[in-house]
Amino acid sequence: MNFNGSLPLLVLASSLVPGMIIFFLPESRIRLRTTLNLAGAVLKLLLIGYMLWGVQHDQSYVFRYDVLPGLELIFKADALALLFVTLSAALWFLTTLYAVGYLEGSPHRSRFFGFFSFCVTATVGVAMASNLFTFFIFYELLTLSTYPLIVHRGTEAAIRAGNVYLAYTFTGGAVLLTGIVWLYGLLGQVEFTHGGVAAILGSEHTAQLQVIFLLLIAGLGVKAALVPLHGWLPQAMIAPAPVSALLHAVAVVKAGAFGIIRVVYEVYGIEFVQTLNLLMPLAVVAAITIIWGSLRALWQDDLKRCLAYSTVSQVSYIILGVALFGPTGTIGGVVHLVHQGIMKITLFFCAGNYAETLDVHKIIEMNGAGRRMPWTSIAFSVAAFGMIGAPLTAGYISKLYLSQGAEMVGMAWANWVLTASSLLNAAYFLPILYRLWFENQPQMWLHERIHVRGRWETHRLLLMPPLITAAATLAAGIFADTGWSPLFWVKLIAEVEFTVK
Amino acid sequence: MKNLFNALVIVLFAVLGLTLIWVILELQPPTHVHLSKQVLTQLDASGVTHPVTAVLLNFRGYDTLLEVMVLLLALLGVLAQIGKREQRNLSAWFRLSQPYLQVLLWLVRMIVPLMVLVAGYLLWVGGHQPGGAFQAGAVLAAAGVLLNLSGVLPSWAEPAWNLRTGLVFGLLVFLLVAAAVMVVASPGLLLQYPPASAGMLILLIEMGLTLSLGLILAGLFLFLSGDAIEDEAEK
Amino acid sequence: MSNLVLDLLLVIALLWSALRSLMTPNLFHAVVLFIVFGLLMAIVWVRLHAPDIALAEAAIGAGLSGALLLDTVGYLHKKQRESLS
Amino acid sequence: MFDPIPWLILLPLAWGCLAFLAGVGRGGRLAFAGLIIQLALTIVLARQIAMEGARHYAVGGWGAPLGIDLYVDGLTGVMLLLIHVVTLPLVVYARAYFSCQAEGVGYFWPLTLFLLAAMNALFMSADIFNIYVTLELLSLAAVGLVAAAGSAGPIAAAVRYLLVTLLGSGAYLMGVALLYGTYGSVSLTVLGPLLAATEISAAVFLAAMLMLTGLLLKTALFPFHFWLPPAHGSAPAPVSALLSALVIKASFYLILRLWFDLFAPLVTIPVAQLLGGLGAAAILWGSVLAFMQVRLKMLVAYSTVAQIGYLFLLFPLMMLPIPEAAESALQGGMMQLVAHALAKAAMFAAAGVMVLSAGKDDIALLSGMSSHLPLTLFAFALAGVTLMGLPPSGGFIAKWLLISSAVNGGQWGWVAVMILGGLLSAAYVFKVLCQAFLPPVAGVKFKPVRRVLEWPAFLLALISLLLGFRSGEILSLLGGG
Amino acid sequence: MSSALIYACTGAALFVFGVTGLILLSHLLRKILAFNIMGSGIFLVLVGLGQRSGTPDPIPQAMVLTGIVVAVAATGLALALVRRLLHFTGEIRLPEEP
Repeated sequence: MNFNGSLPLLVLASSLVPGMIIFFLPESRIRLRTTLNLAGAVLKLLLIGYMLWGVQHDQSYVFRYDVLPGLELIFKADALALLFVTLSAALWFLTTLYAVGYLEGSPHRSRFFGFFSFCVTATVGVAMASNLFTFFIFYELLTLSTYPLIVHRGTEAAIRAGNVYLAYTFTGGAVLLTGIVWLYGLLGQVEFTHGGVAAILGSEHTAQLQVIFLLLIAGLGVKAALVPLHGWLPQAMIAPAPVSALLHAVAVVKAGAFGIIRVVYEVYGIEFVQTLNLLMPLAVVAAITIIWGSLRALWQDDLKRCLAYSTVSQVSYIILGVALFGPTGTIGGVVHLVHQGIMKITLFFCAGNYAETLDVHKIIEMNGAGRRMPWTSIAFSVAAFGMIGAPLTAGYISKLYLSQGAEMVGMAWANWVLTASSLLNAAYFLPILYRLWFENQPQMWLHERIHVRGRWETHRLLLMPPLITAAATLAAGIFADTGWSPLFWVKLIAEVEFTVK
Repeated sequence: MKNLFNALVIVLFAVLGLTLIWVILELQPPTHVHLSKQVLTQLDASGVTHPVTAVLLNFRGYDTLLEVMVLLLALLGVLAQIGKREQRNLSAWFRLSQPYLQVLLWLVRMIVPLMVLVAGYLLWVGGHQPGGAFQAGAVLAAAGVLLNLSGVLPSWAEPAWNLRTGLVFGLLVFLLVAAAVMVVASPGLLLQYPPASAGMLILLIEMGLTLSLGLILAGLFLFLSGDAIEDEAEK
Repeated sequence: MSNLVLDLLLVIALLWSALRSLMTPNLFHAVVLFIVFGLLMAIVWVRLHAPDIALAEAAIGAGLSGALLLDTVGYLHKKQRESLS
Repeated sequence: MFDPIPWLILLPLAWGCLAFLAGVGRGGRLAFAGLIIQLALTIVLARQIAMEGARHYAVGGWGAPLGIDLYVDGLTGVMLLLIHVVTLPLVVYARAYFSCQAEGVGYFWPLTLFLLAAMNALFMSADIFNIYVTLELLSLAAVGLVAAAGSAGPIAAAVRYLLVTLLGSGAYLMGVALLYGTYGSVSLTVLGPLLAATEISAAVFLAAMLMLTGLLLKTALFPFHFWLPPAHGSAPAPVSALLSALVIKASFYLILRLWFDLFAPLVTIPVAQLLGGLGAAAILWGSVLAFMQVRLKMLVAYSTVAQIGYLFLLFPLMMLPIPEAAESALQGGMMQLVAHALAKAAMFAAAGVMVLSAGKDDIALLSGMSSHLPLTLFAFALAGVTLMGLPPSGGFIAKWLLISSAVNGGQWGWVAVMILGGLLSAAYVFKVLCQAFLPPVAGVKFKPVRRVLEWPAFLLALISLLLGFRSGEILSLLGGG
Repeated sequence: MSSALIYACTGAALFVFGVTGLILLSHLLRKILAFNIMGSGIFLVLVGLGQRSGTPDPIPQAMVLTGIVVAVAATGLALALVRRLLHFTGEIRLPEEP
């Protein structure tokens, strides 16, 4: 095995190994644990940086291992994988910092960080998986490693949320497995290939392929929280803030969306999906999810729950982009994978800050919090504007491409959906912003936890991550045209997907 | 419901029984393999002249090896049940309170030495006519049971090392012979006795087995019959 | 011919003792019948030219098993008397 | 060339006798040393099989049909490796377990060693009467182990188990008698070709029926499962682990052997479908009952009932006309067997530790276990992953192979059963995990346990989890013989 | 019809008696009796079928010897367990199935 081949494994190991060590560390070894975590995260980022450079210079990073004859484990760091890997590694680094601050002094931290690392490992595995078998392995590992994080607090409510989560994801996993096995039966072992491979099957398989597509999308749609399979997501917000942040921004929902991207582009091939008449239904489901999520978000009084419904809606932008049959729509969708990640993680970081510092959970309790915690609130506002799609933010870029894409393929109704969603986003975010900045703060914050506050408005480890991601939200919007932006990278990917024929 | 189930079972097994009988009556004798002839032709190489003993200790000696292990195993299961109890000769006191047993006692004193002789004889003739370790062991065991019933021999408690040694002695002899043959005479071949010494080896094994089988079979009774006394002692 | 009659008589005795030992209400009788069954089996083995088995059956099947069963019946009766008193 | 076959038979018997000679409660160290030697022998044998293929071994040098033949092939190799790999950690576990709780240690070691001897002999035997003897050896050892715990519950369970298993052996032996009457031989090597070459008489049908029914009874396939949960649930934890992981597999192995080697000419699709249907019923019924249990070890025992069901799905799938589907069904079934053995041993071992620590076998008392015994709970969870068939465990590979076989053959019913079974097993595994994640009930004190008790379960669970990555080797050994 | 065949048929009948008794009787001691009768039945079939032609066949005879020993071993173990159960519960029947 050459060095390039082992790189994907190293990327996996950089979080798996610290996770395993941490799991067995005694609770009191805080410093060692943090060092291990951060070292792993930095190492991962460095490795990914190297691979990003390499992929641009036509290097390939593939690892293969025969589990059984005809059943291969393949990791491949292609452009699309690296997009997701970079996102998750970067956000993992920040979330780890955040979690260290957030969980200071709480019990079972070794367990928490152990599973936290496993979770990222699984996400990276999902990203780099280069066939459905490998993908499925890590997809299920993701479920397993996130469950202990969701029930981490060990309360009745947390356990109940965990059960709901499991019921949804295991069922989804089973459906997905059926689809994958069926597809293997028809196609044999298939690597993800630009432009898809399913088209080689003759027309006598059309009906089967349609059913399989349905199974795959349904299985993936559970994690991607497509309506009506989204029920677990609002429940899961019971988890500690760093977990919610990771779940919503990178790990679980993104794994689902990413899987859909892989299936549509690299298993079936976008054109073949179109000929199977499956693209339109997918677009419709995505549109319904977008609207439904936003509508539900409007009625929530709990901040994290509101954000959760917002996630339901936003993730389907990605699906909608995929379902728009054309490169521009693709760019809009795939880039939103990144953009939504950084924006949503900012929002959850901030929500965690409010909860942890001021014990504010409900939206009506947020009156005047902007004055008390200006930096957090600035970050929150930036991300909220991004969600609405205001210019200069990352969200604007996504929506721009999406609506252009919709227009180019003559799906004008998609534009209406996007507009409506933007309006709805504004309708639930702007009141919050208004409360933050313009309402008077209460005489005193009843449950303020003084001890977490240092020189800053809150613990510095809690403050830094949202500021960084908020800055990234702006940067991704303002410098969208430069060579280092997510958009640039996504354009490369889209080019490959659409010009391969 | 219960009755219905019972009736169903009875009908089912009646049908099974009739089918079995029909099948047995219909069956043609085997035409391809004639094992009993093979036994007779190979008898010379087996070291004994009695066909059943030849099968039991040479041709299918492996079965016998496992079978004596089954016996020991059953005894282990029994021992695991009796728990710890003190060895006390309560038996005689307990049983001799019944006067008619006095007669039995007298009878037993006469008969037991005879039985040991019979066991020895059975063991010896096993090589060339009916008899052998199992029958001899069974007779020994019967002697033990009689002794116990007549109150001469107490029921056994947790076996000490000497009794344990006696119980596994024959089995260990069997294993040792097997291992020795495999190392010395025919390397890597299990239970393949050299024809010249087969008779001697089989007799050796049978002697060991007679002792241990006798003890084990007697033990099944002697260990078990003790728990009546145990209850007595509890009171 | 006399052999056939003997065989049939044996079979009938065998089946009868087996059935009775399973069905008879008195447990002690059942065990005694079982011992009888064992002895009959020993005779059957002789009839089948299997003296080895006949010896073993008489000593082990009827003798030892019988003794074990009888002893257990005694134990059972003792237990039952205890629980009654 | 050194031949490990006879030593694999003699040594465990010798260990058993010596352990008995050593006295009450003794023999743990002997068992450990003996097992290491035997594991080495097994590895040598497996390598020989992999390189030279299957072979016969004539005990006593007579050869079938006069003497007894042994037969080793890939399947034998896999089974032998499996029992030694599973038992070795359990020996360490049992030593620690009985040092905490002396109840049931009495003759545990000789009984266990004889149990191993019986399995070694059984897996290698190619003689249906010899197999009967090994079956009895196995059953009596297992019953003795169950009863060793020595209170009314385990003893009633042991009596039931004993009677059922004797009935099973009886039916089996009747089949042997009929086969001997028909063909004049009890050797599989002789009988197999004879059955294939001659016209099948009614006696052979009846023999097959009796033998299979007897073995099904011992394997505890639904609806013959009634004896299993009390027996496995009330025995001491190391015993439960051995029985659930290995002993029932022995009779399943025999079914497999007889089905393919002996009765191949007379198996029909409806019979296979019937076995599969019973397997499916076992999966669903066992899982549901497992979920409803209030005692942890009973839950694990019912899970065994369910998991056995998967093994029987391979019979209808093997009858598929598509060769690849049939092959992957067999492979999947064997993977399931191996993975379940490892996982179930781990699960019972972990459950035993938790029960020991909680002082009572009750799921409701597990609250707070996640902080008290995280490693044990982790082991339980990992074993659960295998049972659920989630990646990357051996159970996943098994399920993948079985499902792909069923999908390729268009057998959607079996697919649905397997999927549903996986979800149901998730339900009962997570029932335990959820309880353990709850905060401890005030006033409940957990007893501390020795660390050495925690590791064997974890090791076994880890092996079952990582098995998925090495399944290629197992299946190539399986196919090599 | 040779006498061996008669005994083989008797064996079949005894086997059925035994199995039925083992399943239906609830008294444990009777179950043990039934098991022994079942065993004897099987042994008769084994030897009887093997010696249909009238010549003694040592192979099944040796097997039956083995079988008798195994049966007595099982009987001993079963009785030990039954006595223990009796000691604990005072019952000689199994509790109803759970």
